[in-house]
Amino acid sequence: MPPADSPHSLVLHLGGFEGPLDLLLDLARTQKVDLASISILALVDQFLAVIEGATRIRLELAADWLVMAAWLAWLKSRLLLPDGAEVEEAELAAETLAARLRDLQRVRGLAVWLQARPTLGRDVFGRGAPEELIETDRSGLKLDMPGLLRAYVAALRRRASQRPYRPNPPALWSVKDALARLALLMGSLPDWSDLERFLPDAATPLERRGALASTLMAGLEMARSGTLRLQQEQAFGPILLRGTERDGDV
Amino acid sequence: MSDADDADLRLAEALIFASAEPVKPSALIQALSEAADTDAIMAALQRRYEGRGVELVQVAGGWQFRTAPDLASRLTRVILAPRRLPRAAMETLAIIAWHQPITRPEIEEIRGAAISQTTMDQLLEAGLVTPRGRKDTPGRPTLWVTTAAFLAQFNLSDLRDLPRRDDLLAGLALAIAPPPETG
Amino acid sequence: MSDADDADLRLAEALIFASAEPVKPSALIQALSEAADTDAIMAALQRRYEGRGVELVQVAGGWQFRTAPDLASRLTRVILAPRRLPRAAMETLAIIAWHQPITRPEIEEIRGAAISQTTMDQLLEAGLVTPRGRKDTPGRPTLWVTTAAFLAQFNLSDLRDLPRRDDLLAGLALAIAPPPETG
Repeated sequence: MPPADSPHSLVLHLGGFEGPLDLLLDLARTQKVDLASISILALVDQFLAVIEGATRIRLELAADWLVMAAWLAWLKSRLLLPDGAEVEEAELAAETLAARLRDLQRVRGLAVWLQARPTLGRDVFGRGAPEELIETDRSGLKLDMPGLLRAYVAALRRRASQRPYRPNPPALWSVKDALARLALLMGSLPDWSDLERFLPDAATPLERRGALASTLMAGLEMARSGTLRLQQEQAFGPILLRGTERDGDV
Repeated sequence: MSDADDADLRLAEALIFASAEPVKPSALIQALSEAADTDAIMAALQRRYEGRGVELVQVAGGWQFRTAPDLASRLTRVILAPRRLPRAAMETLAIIAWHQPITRPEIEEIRGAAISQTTMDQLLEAGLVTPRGRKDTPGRPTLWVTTAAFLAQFNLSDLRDLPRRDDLLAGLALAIAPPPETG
Repeated sequence: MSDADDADLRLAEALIFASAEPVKPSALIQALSEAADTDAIMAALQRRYEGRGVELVQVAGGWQFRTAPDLASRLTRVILAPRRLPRAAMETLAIIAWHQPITRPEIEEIRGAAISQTTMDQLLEAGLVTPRGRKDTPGRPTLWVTTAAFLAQFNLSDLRDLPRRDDLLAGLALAIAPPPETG
């Protein structure tokens, strides 16, 4: 870190500025010359010098700093031209820039003015132990928009800070499970049996429907490979099945 | 009373006024000037408040200001102490407000935490949310929305008056992008 | 002062003392007896506390007791004071205070720099600003205003207590460079 009075001190300080306008205003304020008579032209030179210095030591600059630098370079080139339409345009732009700096200066002034006020919680204090003489009416709700916003942002923050919450998937009867169960039960059944008799116990309707679907799939698979036969007498009627090893009995 | 004593008296007065807990004599001695006669100062301060709307009393081994007991009955009528919603209820309300209509599992997913029945009951009792219809997914979970009372509580004429999520979350948007799948 | 007046004075004193927030004149009128001259009573109460360790001030459109500002340094040795707001937050607050209601892009335009989420979070957390409605322009951006807590924190009774913008331009008149002499 070079000493504060080195030529680079301002450059190194760049990160402390809240954007190009902030830097411009600071340059204007730290002029040795009378603030009333400072010229935009001189200010532009200083700004460009600072930005050039900053880029030379490879300090990363935000894009809007460089946009402002380019714009100021344009402004300077126009102001240096002999009289003409372009100069008028540039003077107008310079006036606008000066007005914006004055606005920002006013805002700074208000911030300083506010800081100088006797501030609650810093210079002056309210009653530390306010009395709640109010047991009578607690029916109302104290709700305010900042509270709602804080709650929302806090909820989203919490989610962002943890792994996404995934509810446990319900344990659904897989086709593989159904194949195993069908193969096991097939031999013990004497004749055509309703497919539903092969279902495992299910706690919820969702689980039951899942098991029905996977058992049907398993039944179809086994019918295709010839280990069982399927039969349904009418649309949406009960689906019957039986093992093929009994075919010889018929 | 000397000027020095008066300065200490003012300081003791301010300190006891601003403290959340009764101020212990040891804390007073530490705060006041070294030469101060703490007992005399507290006696003088207590006399000052005698018969006033506020009195200086010794409680729990310390000094505290209290409103005069004879005024209690007239004061209680005036001060309302509306409840605040607990944090979990406030977060649930906020999520319903921005994401309605929304099911309870979806709220839990956004909060990243489960919602107790108490929390939902608090919102229902306050009339801030209400069920409206069911979602057409397995189990047909109830959908929740905010009520007109919600709008009135927050002084909104319309749900569109809620600040946009983007305005709230400029910096947060990246942070809540889903983490890359692992494994 | 009559006995009746003194009863009202005690009541007003207790009421304001008990409350953590500034007490609105409407609440005072409701609490005091019907014949009470609220203005006269408050003036008398304010005189009573003049020069004491605690004083009666008008902030955020109401009355509040606060410790005397000159005791700040001796009190903060005993009471922990919160950190100051950073400059970016103070400037953003100043812009909202003057230009409210104002959108975030408008604030950024005046500052000539983007506002970080941290800055808005600091102001929101301190309860100094709040969204109020949306601007009727494309995108309907959220409008921001200052809160009663803002007034209370900076000892303002009203937004009109803020200095006028022209009063704060401490000698920074930027002249435009004349075109260089030619020839």
